Amino acid sequence: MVDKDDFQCDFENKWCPGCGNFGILNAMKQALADLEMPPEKVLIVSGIGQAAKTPHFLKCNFFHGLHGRALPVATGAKTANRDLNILVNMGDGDCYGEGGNHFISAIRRNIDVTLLVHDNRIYGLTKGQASPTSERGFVTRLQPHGPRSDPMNPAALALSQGAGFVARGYVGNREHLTGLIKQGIEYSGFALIDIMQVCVSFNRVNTYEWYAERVYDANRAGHDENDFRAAMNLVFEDKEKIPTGLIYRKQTVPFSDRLGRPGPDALLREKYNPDKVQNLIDSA
Amino acid sequence: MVDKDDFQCDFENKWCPGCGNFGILNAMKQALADLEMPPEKVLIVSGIGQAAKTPHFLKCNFFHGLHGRALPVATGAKTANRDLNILVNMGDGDCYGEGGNHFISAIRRNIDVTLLVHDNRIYGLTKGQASPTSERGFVTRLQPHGPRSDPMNPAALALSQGAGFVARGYVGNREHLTGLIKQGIEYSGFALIDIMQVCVSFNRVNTYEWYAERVYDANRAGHDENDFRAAMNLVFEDKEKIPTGLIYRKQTVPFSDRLGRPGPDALLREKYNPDKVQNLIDSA
Amino acid sequence: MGIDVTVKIGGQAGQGIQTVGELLAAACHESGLYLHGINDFESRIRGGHSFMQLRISDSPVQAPDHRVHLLVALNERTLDTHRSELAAGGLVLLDSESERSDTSVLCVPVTKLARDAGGAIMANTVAAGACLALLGAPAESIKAVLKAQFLDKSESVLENNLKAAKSGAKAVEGIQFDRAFKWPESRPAGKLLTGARMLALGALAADCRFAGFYPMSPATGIMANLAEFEDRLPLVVEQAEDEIAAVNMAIGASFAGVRAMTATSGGGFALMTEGLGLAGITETPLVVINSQRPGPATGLPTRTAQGDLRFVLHAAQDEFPRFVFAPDSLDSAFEIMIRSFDLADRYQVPVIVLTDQYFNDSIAITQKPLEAPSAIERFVVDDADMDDSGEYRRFAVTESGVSPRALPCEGRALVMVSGNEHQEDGHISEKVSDRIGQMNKRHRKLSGMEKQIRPPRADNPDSSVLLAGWGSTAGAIRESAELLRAEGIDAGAVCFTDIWPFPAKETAALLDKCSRFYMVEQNFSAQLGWLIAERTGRKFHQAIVKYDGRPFFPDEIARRVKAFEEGANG
Amino acid sequence: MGIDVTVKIGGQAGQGIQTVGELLAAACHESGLYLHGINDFESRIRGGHSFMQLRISDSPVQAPDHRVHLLVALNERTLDTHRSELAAGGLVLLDSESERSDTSVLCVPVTKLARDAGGAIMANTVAAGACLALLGAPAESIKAVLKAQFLDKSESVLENNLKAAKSGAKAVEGIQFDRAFKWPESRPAGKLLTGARMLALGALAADCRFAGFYPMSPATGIMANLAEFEDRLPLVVEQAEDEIAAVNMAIGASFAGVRAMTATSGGGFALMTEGLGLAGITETPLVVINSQRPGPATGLPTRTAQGDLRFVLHAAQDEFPRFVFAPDSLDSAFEIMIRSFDLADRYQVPVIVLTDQYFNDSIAITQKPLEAPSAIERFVVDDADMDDSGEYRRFAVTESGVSPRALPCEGRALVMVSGNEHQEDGHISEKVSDRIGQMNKRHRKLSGMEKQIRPPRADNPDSSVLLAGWGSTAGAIRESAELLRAEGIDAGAVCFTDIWPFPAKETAALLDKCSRFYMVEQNFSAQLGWLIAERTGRKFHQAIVKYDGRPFFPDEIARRVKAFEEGANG
Ligand SMILES: Cc1ncc(C[n+]2csc(CCOP(=O)(O)OP(=O)(O)O)c2C)c(N)n1
Ligand SMILES: Cc1ncc(C[n+]2csc(CCOP(=O)(O)OP(=O)(O)O)c2C)c(N)n1
Ligand code: SF4
Ligand code: SF4
Ligand SMILES: [Mg+2]
Ligand SMILES: [Mg+2]
Repeated sequence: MVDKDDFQCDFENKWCPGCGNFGILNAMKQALADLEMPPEKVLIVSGIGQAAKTPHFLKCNFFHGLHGRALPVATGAKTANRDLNILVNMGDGDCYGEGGNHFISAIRRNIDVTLLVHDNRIYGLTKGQASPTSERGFVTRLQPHGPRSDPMNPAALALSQGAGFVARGYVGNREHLTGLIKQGIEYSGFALIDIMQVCVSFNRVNTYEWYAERVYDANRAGHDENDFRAAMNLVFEDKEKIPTGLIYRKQTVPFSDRLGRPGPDALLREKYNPDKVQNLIDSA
Repeated sequence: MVDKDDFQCDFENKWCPGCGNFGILNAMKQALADLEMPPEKVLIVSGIGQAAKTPHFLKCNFFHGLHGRALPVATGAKTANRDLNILVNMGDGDCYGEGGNHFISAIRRNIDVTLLVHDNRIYGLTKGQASPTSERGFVTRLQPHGPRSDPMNPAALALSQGAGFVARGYVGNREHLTGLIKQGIEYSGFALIDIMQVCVSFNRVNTYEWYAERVYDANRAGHDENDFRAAMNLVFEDKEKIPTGLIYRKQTVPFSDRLGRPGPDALLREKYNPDKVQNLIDSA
Repeated sequence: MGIDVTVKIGGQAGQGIQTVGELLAAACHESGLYLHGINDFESRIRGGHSFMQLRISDSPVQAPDHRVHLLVALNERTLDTHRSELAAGGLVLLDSESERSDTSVLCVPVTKLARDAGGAIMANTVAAGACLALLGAPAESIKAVLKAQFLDKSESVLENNLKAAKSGAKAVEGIQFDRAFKWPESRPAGKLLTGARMLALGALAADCRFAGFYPMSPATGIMANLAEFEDRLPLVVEQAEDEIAAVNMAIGASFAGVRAMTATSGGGFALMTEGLGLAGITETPLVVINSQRPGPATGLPTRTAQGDLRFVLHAAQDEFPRFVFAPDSLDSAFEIMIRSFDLADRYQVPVIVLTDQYFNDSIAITQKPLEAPSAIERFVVDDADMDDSGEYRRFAVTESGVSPRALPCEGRALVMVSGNEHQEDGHISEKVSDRIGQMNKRHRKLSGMEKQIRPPRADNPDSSVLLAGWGSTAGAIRESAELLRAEGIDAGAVCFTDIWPFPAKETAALLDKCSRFYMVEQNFSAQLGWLIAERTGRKFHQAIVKYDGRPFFPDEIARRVKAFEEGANG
Repeated sequence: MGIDVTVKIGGQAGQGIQTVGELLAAACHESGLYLHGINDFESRIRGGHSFMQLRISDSPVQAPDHRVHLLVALNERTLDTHRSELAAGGLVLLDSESERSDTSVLCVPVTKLARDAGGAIMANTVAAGACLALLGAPAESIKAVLKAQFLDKSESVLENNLKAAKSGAKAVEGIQFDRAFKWPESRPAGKLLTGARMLALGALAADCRFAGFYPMSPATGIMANLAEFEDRLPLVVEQAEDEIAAVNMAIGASFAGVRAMTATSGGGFALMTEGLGLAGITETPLVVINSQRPGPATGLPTRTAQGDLRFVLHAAQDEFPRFVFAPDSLDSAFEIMIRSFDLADRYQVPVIVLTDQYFNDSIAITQKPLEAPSAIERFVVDDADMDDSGEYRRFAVTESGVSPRALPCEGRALVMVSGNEHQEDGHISEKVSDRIGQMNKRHRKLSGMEKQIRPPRADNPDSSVLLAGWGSTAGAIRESAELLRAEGIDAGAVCFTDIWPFPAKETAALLDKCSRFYMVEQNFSAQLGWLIAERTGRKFHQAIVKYDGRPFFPDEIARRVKAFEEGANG
């Protein structure tokens, strides 16, 4: 039996008190414990930012790489070893800004990882610039009149490119979020969980109160996650109401099954065969 | 009066005989002539690839930059001088592959340029690898079993991120294409024209014949370009029928009007004011 | 010796350490004192440990001192961590409600006093008031500073803060502090600025009109300072989706005709290298600031380094002319920014300005007036300058290597530009003659560019031992040479701001006069030292390198040089 | 002197010039001859002008010859462009239905003959047949080659082609060609391969299992060759969305435990530099091939250059150990690929292999057998190797600088890796002690790495004049030294394959024996020359550089050296 506390780690947490990231961290631990995945069977790949520090704060294997580049690293790792259980933690700037191109490609590859985007609508670690999900008019020191770009719609983008698992969570609803993470991990293929995370230090607009007034559970409100059109409508809903939950799910062929490998063995596990290689070279 | 032939240029065309790019080139010339835009008032920004060579083959000002990076260059140029009429020519690999992140951002900025994507579903200049729009199963030397990624849906992506002008053209319908390009240029904001272009040298699947059997004029078939839901449905239509035409159009605020400049003057045209600068420095 | 006092304020991130430092700095500045302050913080927003270290003097100072005379400890950890740095006669001011037996630790209930004055948030003001009183500052000095600080806040905020400052001062009344001094009553010696702000002001003075950027420490501050002026000048600062976009936007803006820049740090610069080459082959003027921090990769995001010199010299495939500058002081940063935009335009080349976290985040006082140029020369042509605009060739082969630059759609002349190798009119060409013609043309600019290069500044160049370095560490290096001289070692300093094209002749001539020279650099391998070896054949005697992310102290350099010298002579 | 004949086949892109060349090459190869062939083409798919130039010899050849003995002109333009290259007694075979008075131009209606044989598409076969006949090849030689070529095509295709070849041979019957020679009847001397294919085979032999890439000339060929083997080996070749993804995927795959690589050219390498640094600080084994082409930016996409040496040496912010190798022949490419993967694993560092368009696209014949290693050592540990897997520290400080590397999720030991500076267990750290500890640890690897470096190969090292170069140009340099010797100049060659860590001592020792040395490089500034100056203090006498995108000819080097030598002595 795996317990949430098995993920307890001594390394000092460096987030601000009250940061929404704690909620995600806890939900992750709970989800992993519920799924009976012990720390040594979990690999977390992350980018750079406050969100991307997540793996330092729970016991697991991790690769904390470059800003924006977690998804290609995860893709390479999963390709090398399909037995890996990979979670990816990224910030909104990390994933949708610097990493935007990889985000599209991860969807199209249907790489079988669970992507948790800590979407606080701000660049936290670099002290408060607008992020791709910041609304117009969101004033920062660097955007004195707010960003000039319309905000990105990550769920709509994912749906538009054929993603098979699209969910939206909120750090204020821990249990609900835990459930989404579990479903994401269990999903075979690319699972996006865009998580509304609250940055108490730099985002004075999208606060816990702000979300509390807007967030609702779409599935409970009758949304059918199997209905693509309904999902599309949902992600374009009036901004005054923010649907959370499982927006869309369909069966897909994960990247690991697209590799054209002869058997179920991970690439990593195959034996080097000098005779075969020599033969191939000789006849090349 | 501007004539199509005013764009005639002596520089040797380097495309293959029969290449679909000629159709785009001609449509562009016609559109510019129809709009009374002389060569010296046209700036073409392009990436790298066969498509991106376009500006070399008609008379105009041009900046033929890096693979994937035409949109940021165009954004900088337009910001510096809002009086510029900018067309952007890119390949599908160029725009949706290497340049994917800039594509998303150009939509979100609503940068007022007309983007022509020569979408031949292949990397032409590099001799035939799968592109982001190649279908699964599209075999190349580098993709012996076809690409492992699902094809990108550019029009759906543009719609999902709030693009105000989304069109699809086909090189086989020159006049129709010319019309779309004209509307794109006249549109105030970011205009995407995804153009089905035929690569006769490397793409043996998506040929003129192949398209001829599938392409139809959606607007003529009753599609209302003002209807967002209808547009969304259209871009997910069964792949055996390919709708062309103006998929979606709505009024938007172009990037040039988001700069917060005090007057209509281009940044470029303002005079340097040493006293004002000195004052600002002194009081800084 | 005049006034030379170092105050260090330490605590958790989020405790407002910087505010204390800034209040002190402003007070010193107002009184006509000089100062130099460094900022040390972790890559986190709250908690951890950070400090600001302020060196106050009555003559210009350009480096931090390793000895602390007054340690303001906003928590116990600060005391533990920095107590050993205390100079003889030094004092600790600890935020504590209980007393200590240790006489060097002065316990002041800073937070409590703040609460009494109206709110714990004013702990900074209490601490600043106490510090200033200890340093012997006249009571009014803090008033002016607080007034300026709370100009646009309500009356009551100011009043509470004045009260807080006073209570801080009161709490230390009667304490004799060895390092208290008589405060001058002169006017500010110069402007009090961070390096980042100075770089922004330099860009303004150079008529920079477009900045594309992607946030990255320690460069973000430059852009934040620039963005402040967007409404008042023809200037657009645009946050890009990534660094690749940032540099390509700047190139696009420059191509279209406005002066344009970007600023980043090493990792972002890595992503910009392809764009740098594009500026090179398209001969588009471009200014890129690379504010260094320790790497590789994410490294130490909030620390300082000089590890990217060799990288920026050779960044991007193949070869093209570029300038590389590294300011060694606030004044030189202002000048270098103006020169950079000017030279970028004049030679149609990219210019890289190398700074670092230490430079960007430190505060100091300018020594020269900051003068905006009376006019900006743009080095562009239009139809009127041409015999036949139909024959205009953007990349005409010229003797100087510089071709007449017209702007797109600003006349009848067509401006055609390609990042492929091209013929003179800008169309792609694969011909041997065009390739050689254009490569030679581009590289011919180097002879003009070399003439723009200023030789390294040499202090006591006739010394038998020279300490050589570049950029931000110059202040520490020069002071360390002075320290060595004071100890009887015949030492001088040679500090570079203009690094490429490399001033080989002047450097060789300088170095030939000494018996041996040391490289002093904030990187692992002594990168400039090897560049000097490459370009002059002169090999450094020893490298004094530091790569832990913390700035050099003059004393530290002097000690290390001395150890080698004693070894050499003993 | 034995056989040394150069055949050049020129025409438009799309005319199948390469097919002619490949048929000839295969025929020569089958007869036990040696050869070296270069491919010259424009960045377009149809039209324009391109050629293949094949040098045939009975002893190993490693460079093209500047004299053409047989020019196969598939169009008039080829004749006009290359006629001047014809050696004395040389012949032109022109595809033409009309005759010429010029006796050196032999008009053969190649296309017409092909049409007669069954289709214009077989013009290549006709031309090949004619060439072989002119060269005196036995009639059967082409048969075997065609049979192999059309193995999986229908009988009739083969038959038609045999007919076409025969009609080509017939058309030149009776023509006396000065350079015809007696064909040996031995077996293939080695394998006939392009450089690109050899790099792929080297990767296979090294047990490379993952390749991430983004198409870019001239590197694409390496990946195309590798992808061919995907179904037969544990190997995945994945086309990425861009080069940044490509390198990060390779890093991810390597981290997870398989040998991984990427290949690109300069512009793509520029985009990979940040990833290179990530491999550096995370100590993830990584092999990156940078196949150079002229820049800056897009430059000349289908041409050759050696302009990226300095760039790859310093690419990425800050400093970390890396290997840089540059194969100088097919054999060395195979060996270097195996060594690269091995050394990347052994030292947990990135390895950069520098090739270029000339190397990748040329064909030649191997001289050594290509032997797959009997076993692959992976230098990884697992729980069984540890006293306590709970205490495993990925970045443990060791004397060699190499820490035990475990794989993620392959045991109880947690593998924690960060691109930030870190403590031994992999967690982020900003502590001075961790920073210095890890920087020193990483750099300590250099002493082990230096021992793996092979000194440059020296031919006639005791000569008074040495010609130095690196990588693909070695063949031309060595031959040029031979040419100089034949003309009475005491010349030798020093060619580097192992460039970093730089073999300074060996190089200095070698160079100290000569009176002067010349650098021979395909870049503007003689980059290796300056590196030698930096690292050894030895300065080259003159630089023989070529940067027009075309490969060096031995004669060209020899002539230029001779001119300097005559100047020096006259
Ligand atoms: C290439 C590169 N560019 C920029 C940075 C600086 N940087 C670090 S974190 C960050 C953004 C943080 O925002 P986000 O991704 O939303 O994460 P958060 O901190 O809000 O969780 C940036 C721009 C970097 N490390 N690398
Ligand atoms: C950074 C970089 N990567 C790769 C290339 C090589 N390259 C040139 S064109 C091209 C793709 C061409 O395909 P596409 O964009 O679809 O244009 P097309 O030729 O099909 O019109 C590539 C990969 C490059 N020039 N620069
Ligand atoms: S800055 Fe914001 S996102 Fe970062 S740790 Fe603090 S509260 Fe959380
Ligand atoms: S390769 Fe294809 S896209 Fe390129 S010019 Fe030829 S036909 Fe057109
Ligand atoms: Mg964020
Ligand atoms: Mg294409």
